[in-house]
Amino acid sequence: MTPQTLLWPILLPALAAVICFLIPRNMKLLREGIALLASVAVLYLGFALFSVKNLEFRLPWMGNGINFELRLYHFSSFILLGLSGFLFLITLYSTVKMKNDPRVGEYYAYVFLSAALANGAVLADNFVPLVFFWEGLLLTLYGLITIGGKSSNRTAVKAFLISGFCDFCMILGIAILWSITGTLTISQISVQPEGLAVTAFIMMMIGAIGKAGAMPFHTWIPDAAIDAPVTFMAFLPAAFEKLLGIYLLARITLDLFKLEKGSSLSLVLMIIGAATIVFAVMMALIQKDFKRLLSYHAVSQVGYMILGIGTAIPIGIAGGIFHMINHAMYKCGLFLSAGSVEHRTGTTELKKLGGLSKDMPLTAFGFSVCALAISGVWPLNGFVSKEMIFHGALETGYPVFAIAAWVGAIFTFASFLKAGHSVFFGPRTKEVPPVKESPAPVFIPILILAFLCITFGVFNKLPLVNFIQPILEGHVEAGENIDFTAHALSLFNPVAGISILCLLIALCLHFTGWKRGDKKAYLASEPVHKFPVIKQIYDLAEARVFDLYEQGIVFLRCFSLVLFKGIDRPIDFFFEKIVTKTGSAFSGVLQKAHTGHYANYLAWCLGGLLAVAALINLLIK
Amino acid sequence: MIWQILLLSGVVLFSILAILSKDLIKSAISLALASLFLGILFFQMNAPYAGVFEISVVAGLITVLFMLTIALTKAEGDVRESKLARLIFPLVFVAFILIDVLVMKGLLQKVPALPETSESGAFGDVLWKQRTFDLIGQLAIILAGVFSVLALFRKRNKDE
Amino acid sequence: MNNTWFLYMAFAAGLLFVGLYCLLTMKNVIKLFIGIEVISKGVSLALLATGFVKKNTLLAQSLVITFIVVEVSLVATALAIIINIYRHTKSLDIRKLTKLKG
Amino acid sequence: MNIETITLLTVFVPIIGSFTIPLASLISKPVRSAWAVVLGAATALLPLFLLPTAFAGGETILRKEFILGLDFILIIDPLAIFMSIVSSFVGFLIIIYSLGYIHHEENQNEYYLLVVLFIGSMMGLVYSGNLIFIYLFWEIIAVCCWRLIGFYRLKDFVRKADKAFLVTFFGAAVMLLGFIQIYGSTNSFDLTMMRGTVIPGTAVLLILFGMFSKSATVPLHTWLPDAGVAPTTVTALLHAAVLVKIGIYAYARIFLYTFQLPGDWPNIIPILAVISSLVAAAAATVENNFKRILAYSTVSQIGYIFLGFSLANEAGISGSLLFILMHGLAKAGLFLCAGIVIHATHKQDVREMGGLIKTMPITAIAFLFCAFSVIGIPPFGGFFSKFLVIMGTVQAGHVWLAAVALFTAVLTMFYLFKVFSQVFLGEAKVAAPEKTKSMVFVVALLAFLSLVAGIFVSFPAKLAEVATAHIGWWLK
Amino acid sequence: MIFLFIGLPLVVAALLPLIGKISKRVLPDLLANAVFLLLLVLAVTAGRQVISEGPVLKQLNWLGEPVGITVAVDGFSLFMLMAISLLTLCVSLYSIDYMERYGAKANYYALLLMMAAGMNGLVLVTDLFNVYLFLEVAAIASYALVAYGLEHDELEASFKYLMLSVIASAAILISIAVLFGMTGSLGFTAVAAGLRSLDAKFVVGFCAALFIMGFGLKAALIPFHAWLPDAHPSAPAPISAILSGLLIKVSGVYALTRILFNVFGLTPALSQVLMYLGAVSIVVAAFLALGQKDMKRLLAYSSISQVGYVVLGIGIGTPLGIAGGLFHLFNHALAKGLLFLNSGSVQHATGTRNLEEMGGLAKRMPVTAATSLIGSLSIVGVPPLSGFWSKLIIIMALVQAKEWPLALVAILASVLTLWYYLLMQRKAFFGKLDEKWKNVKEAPFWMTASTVILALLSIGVGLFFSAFIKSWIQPASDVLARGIHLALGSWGI
Repeated sequence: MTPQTLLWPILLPALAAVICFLIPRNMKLLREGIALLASVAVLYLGFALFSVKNLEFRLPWMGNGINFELRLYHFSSFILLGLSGFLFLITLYSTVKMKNDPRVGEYYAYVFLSAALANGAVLADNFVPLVFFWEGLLLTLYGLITIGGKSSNRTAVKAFLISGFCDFCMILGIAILWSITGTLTISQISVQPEGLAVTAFIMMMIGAIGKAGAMPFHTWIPDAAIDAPVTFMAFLPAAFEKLLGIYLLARITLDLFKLEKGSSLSLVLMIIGAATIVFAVMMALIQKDFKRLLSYHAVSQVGYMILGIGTAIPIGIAGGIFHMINHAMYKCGLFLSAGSVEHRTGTTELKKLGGLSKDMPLTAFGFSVCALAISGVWPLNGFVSKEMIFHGALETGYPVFAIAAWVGAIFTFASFLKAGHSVFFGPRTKEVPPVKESPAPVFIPILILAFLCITFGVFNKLPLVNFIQPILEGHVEAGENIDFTAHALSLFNPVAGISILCLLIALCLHFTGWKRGDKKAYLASEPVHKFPVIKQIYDLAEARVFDLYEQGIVFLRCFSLVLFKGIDRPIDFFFEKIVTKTGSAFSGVLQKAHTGHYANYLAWCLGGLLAVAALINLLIK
Repeated sequence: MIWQILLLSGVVLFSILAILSKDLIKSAISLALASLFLGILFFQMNAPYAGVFEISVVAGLITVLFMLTIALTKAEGDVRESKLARLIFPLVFVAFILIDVLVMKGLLQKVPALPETSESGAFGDVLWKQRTFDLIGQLAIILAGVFSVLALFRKRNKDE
Repeated sequence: MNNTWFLYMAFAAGLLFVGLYCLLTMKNVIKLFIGIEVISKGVSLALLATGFVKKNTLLAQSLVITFIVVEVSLVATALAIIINIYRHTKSLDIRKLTKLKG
Repeated sequence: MNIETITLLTVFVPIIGSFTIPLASLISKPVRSAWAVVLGAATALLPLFLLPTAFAGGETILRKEFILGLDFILIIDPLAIFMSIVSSFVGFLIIIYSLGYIHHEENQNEYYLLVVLFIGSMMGLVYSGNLIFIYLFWEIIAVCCWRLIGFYRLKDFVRKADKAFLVTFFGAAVMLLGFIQIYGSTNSFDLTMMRGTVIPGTAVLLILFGMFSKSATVPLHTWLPDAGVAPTTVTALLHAAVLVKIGIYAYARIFLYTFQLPGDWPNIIPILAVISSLVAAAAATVENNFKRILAYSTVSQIGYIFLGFSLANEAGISGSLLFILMHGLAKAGLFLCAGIVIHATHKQDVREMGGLIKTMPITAIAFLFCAFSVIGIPPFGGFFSKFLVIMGTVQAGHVWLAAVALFTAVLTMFYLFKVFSQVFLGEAKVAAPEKTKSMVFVVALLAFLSLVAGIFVSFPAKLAEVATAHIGWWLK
Repeated sequence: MIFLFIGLPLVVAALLPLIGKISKRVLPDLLANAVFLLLLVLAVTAGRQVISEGPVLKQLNWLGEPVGITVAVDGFSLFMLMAISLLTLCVSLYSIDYMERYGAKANYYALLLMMAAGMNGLVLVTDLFNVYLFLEVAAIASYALVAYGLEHDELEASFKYLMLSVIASAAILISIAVLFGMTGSLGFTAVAAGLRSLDAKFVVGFCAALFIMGFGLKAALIPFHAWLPDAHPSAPAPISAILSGLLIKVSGVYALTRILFNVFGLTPALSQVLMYLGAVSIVVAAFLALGQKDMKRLLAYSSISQVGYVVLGIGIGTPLGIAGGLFHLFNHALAKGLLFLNSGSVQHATGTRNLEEMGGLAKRMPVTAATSLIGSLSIVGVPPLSGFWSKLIIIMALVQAKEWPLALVAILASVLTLWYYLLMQRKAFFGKLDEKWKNVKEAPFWMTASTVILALLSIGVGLFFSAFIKSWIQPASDVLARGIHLALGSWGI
């Protein structure tokens, strides 16, 4: 394969995007055909490149060490494969789900553009192309959310602003890194996180976790769950952005900076991870909307990955990365099944749904598998990756993080019990008429994902050995164990025990809540919700008090107002008023002196004569 | 010397009279008398032509012009002068004379001068050979004056 | 010699002073012009006296004559203006001539 | 044609040609407009012939000697060529746009005359190699601006035009004093002769004053938002493409290409630039008048360009050069979009607009594209320039300034989206279709070019690199 | 031939009242303009040849014998002659149409010619007393011309002008008397030689103070300026143009410079005083102009301010400064002449000089508006108009002389200048057309033509400043530079 092949994963989807955009509105079939074809082609490319593994492409671009450099190696090829797989599934799904959207042409264009940009970002081996592709995703993010309809613009702007902020932070980090190392080629950089480099690390980290949607940069995701099309949720926040964000985070901690175990930076990452897990899952628990509930989980699960990577321990990192791919699969599957429900019933409110497992068995099956996987039920993939993260967290010597992760696990399961119970099981509701199973393009992706969840769980050696271990090779000290498959599915160790205990607690919680709430599943989380103190916090959270974006906007407005009133207007006042008034004051005084009296004028002349004479006398030496 | 001082005092006195007297006619006449004294002084100073000019033109012609003007503006042309100015004049004048006498000598002593070259020849020669340009200038001045007066007394015909 | 010059110059200065005093304090325009005439006398005295003292009388004399001609012209113009002013304002008060100011 | 001839033609075709426009109007109005377009096109085309020279990186100097060192000197180097291509091209587009925009106004002769003269003077300024001639063209431009700002002749408008003229003239006069101080110490106004000279701090202060006033940098910026009373074409010309770039260009020409800054100045100027950028962005956030927002946005972006140049490193300089191009395209696009909207709705306050994306989709998309470019979102051109400037800032050791600059970028994002939402989205309050084709075409072209300039950034970047190497000859 | 500059206007002026009896309008117009045109051509062509080999001293012969009429032409005088002829020509062209409504054209032209003769004479004479004499010729003619309208304002202005001018003349004469007493002669060279052989610093200082007061009053330097804002606006527009454009410069600046430089030799003390006076005039008058509502009064104050620049430039005493000052003198003559003529056109068309009442006249009087714009910008010092180069040279000279504060004043005052000119432009021309003036028409042909000529000259001199300075300013400033013992031509590169 020639190095130019590396351009294909970028150019091909981009081309497809343009074509999809240009196809006239009424030629739906053609567009869908092309979209599917393109996604298949990309998927093929993904496989092909995955088999190649090592390829580099370099092209001078803008001078100053800014070159267009792409590099394929095991990690990026793995992510690339994941991305193209999701692209294919989403495209397939969209052929049904987005069929009747008036802006479907745009939609496909954005999807393929996102794919192109994401591929580019993954392959980039120079910071400038990386940022170019990375930040370019903002465009498609904005575009895809606005497709959701009228009220979506606010959310779109919110998403844009938050992500933009994170990206700008990353630019700053890159700039600092550049000034430290003098190069922009990623594969050449490896620095100790000291001094200024710490700032660079934190800035780049913000970029990465912001993309992945960790706290506190997550708040647009639940909003988007309401406003944006569900395919978008499955596509960007659930799959693509997680893959990219965690990929970059892993690159940062593994390659660019040597993150030491137990260092303060590692601690920072773990704190962010733990906080994200707990707070997001708490929010997820009380949601009454299916998509919104899922979206909070999308945030919460990022916490696990960050926690895992933040441990800076091989098993933790491996767990984090593994969790990333697992999460992408089951969260994508979950969103797709939510979409499937929405497709048929027209709503995603838990209150209105119920007992759909009979009408939509395949969807229900897919959902169940994914939900169990996300909850970490043995032997699904979630269990494996979470176990690895728990082990890692415990090994750091800070058990508090492991506890936080377990707390997260409890509520994750509880909330999914609630969601599954109220949507697919339990009694039928009146609001929703009887429905049919969704068409094949809808449930096939869900089933594929469910299948993958099972596969990656049961045969966890496959991904762990093939995908994860190569990533860590060369990054751990020699002799350290990087075989993580040993206790992957083992149930008989204390960690696994605690995990299972957590699941049981969750089950208890759910049933208590279900009983308390008149056997209405959607009220199962109410006991937690109504718990004293916690209730107040929830109320505040619902009022978006903890939403940094809202606070940030208020801050921006106030800050602007202060600068405007404090600097800009006074300057203008100076020019408009003070200068003119001073001028006319001077002028007025002088004019007053010109009274028109001859004697007055004559006196000036004589006075002037005396003054001039005196001055000359004074100046003559 | 005494004569000269007397004449000079006369000039100054009549000048003071000219500016202080309430009646414009008297002022004009005082001015003419001052000119007369000055003319005589010019005679004293070996400048007969200047003396003649001073007496005939300034004391004569200009006084006539003043009289004419006063006559033409007589009707209600009385302007109340400030009394204060008149009252404090002697005071100020004396003060000035004192300063004048004290300062002027010092000033003039500072003025160095080239040695005098005694001049010879008639006045006409001087005027003709050296100051011919002044004659042209005088001509121009008179022309200018005539045109000015013509312009100022022309009939203003707005329709023109 | 210097004493003579001093004498004439002192009196010329006196005349100038009287004229200026008139210009500064008097109100009647004709009176003002008389003040100017007084100043002119001072100037012509100074001119001639200088020439006289410096033994240059002939030259000084011609200057004084020219000066007198200028004076006449000036007086004629000025008085013409004064008469015109009187026609317009029916007054000879210089204080009324303050329309132009500022 | 050799290089010298082309350059002379570039400068003098529009300057002399502008005075023939009123003559052309004696034939007929369409002929006059066509003639103006021809002049604009000629000015835009001519510097393109200089591109090979620019890429070669050499410089040619043209000199006509006058007394007192007031020689007429033209420096033809990559920097000048880059700048002249950018300005004349945007100027040309604006002339085309004007065909529709001022079609019904009075005083069109004067308008076209001034616009073409403006562009010509810009060409003159760009190639000038003598401080006094820089000042000369600088002031001709100021006069053109003054007339153009007061184009509608309303009382308040003319007052604001006067304000703009006074403030810029004040700055320029102070700058002239700085030039003369340099003359006092070197006995020369000739930039080519003085390269590498260290100039006194007071001269730097004085000259900076002029640049800041012309480039509308805080604290001499308030005339620019006020100048928004001009026809939109003019504000586009003023704000985006040409006028405010003059100060920056002069900075590059004087402080980078020619002189060395003494003492602490290299550290102070970036701070001033960043403060300017921040304050203006804040003001843009608060404002509600469409054109004033864009004007403040211009001030803010100008801060970036100053920042880039003031860093005196390769990334900063080439970033700023690219910024000139990208901002020229995008901000002109934004203003012209605003022009279409205002022309159609007769409103200026963004709160009174809404939902226009339905009736004017091309304008809306173009606006969005240009906004992306201004914010600095890839693949639009603005990304690269902003990125390079930030890189340069950090490289120069000003991490905090870079952070503030990025914060400004966030603000930019915020207010531009605010405007976009208020004007084009939401409830339609006024229905106003896109009418004139020439206007929409120009706007779409500018938006498209913003995108193309980003995707094929390597071409302008190469030119910027050559120019950077040329003006930054002191960078090893 | 040089005598023609004095003789021709004098003779024609003397004849004009007679001719006026024959033809009221056409002949006076024709004759006066022909005279000025001839003088201009003479000054530009023949005059250059006359002085091609250095300054020329000419004595007139009468019947084969030399008489006491001596004129001298050097670069400085020739430059002034050219300026005088140029502006008087434009003004008299303008008068063809403008003076129709005042009547008595023959008389008017006679006075105008007298004034020109006076100014030409003043420029050519070689003798202190003759300076005074021709000063008075021009002055008396100007008194009458200021009062030419015979309305209250005109008379009041003229009277004050006269009364103050007389004081100036007295001061000048007393100074002449003292110098005469010291050296026993009146000729420039003789007095200069005499002074050089005497140690008379203080007396020269005293005389200089008197001269500065006397000529400064003529030049309307602050604080001797009070008559100017009354007299110049009151005169008919063409006369205002001459007064502001020429008279204050010839009888004020030229005479003062000639005497201070070529008779006294500029000492540092005098130089300082001149610079201070110039700077004070610039600033104070600029502020005064700012508050004016009357268009011509604004222009008059602006004249004071600009003469301040001229004096400031010349006062620096370096060759460059002198050149700048003289160049500014010329540029200001062109531009201020132009502006006063414009104001006349506006008054002719609308009947008012009040800026508040005007508005948007550019719409109806495009040529007047355009030319006035050029004039204003030239005075302000906006390149490439001529005023810019002169101000630039003045400021360059100030900086070279290390006079930093004054350089700053000069620069900032030009901002003030711009300010009030913008006010004038805004209120008069630039803006919405006032309903009142819907039917206003552009000025008649000759008025427009002469303003266009002046505007083109302002632009032309600005564009070809280099050639102009080399051929006109440099010879003139060399003459003055000699007065400060500096080598010829040392000021240029």
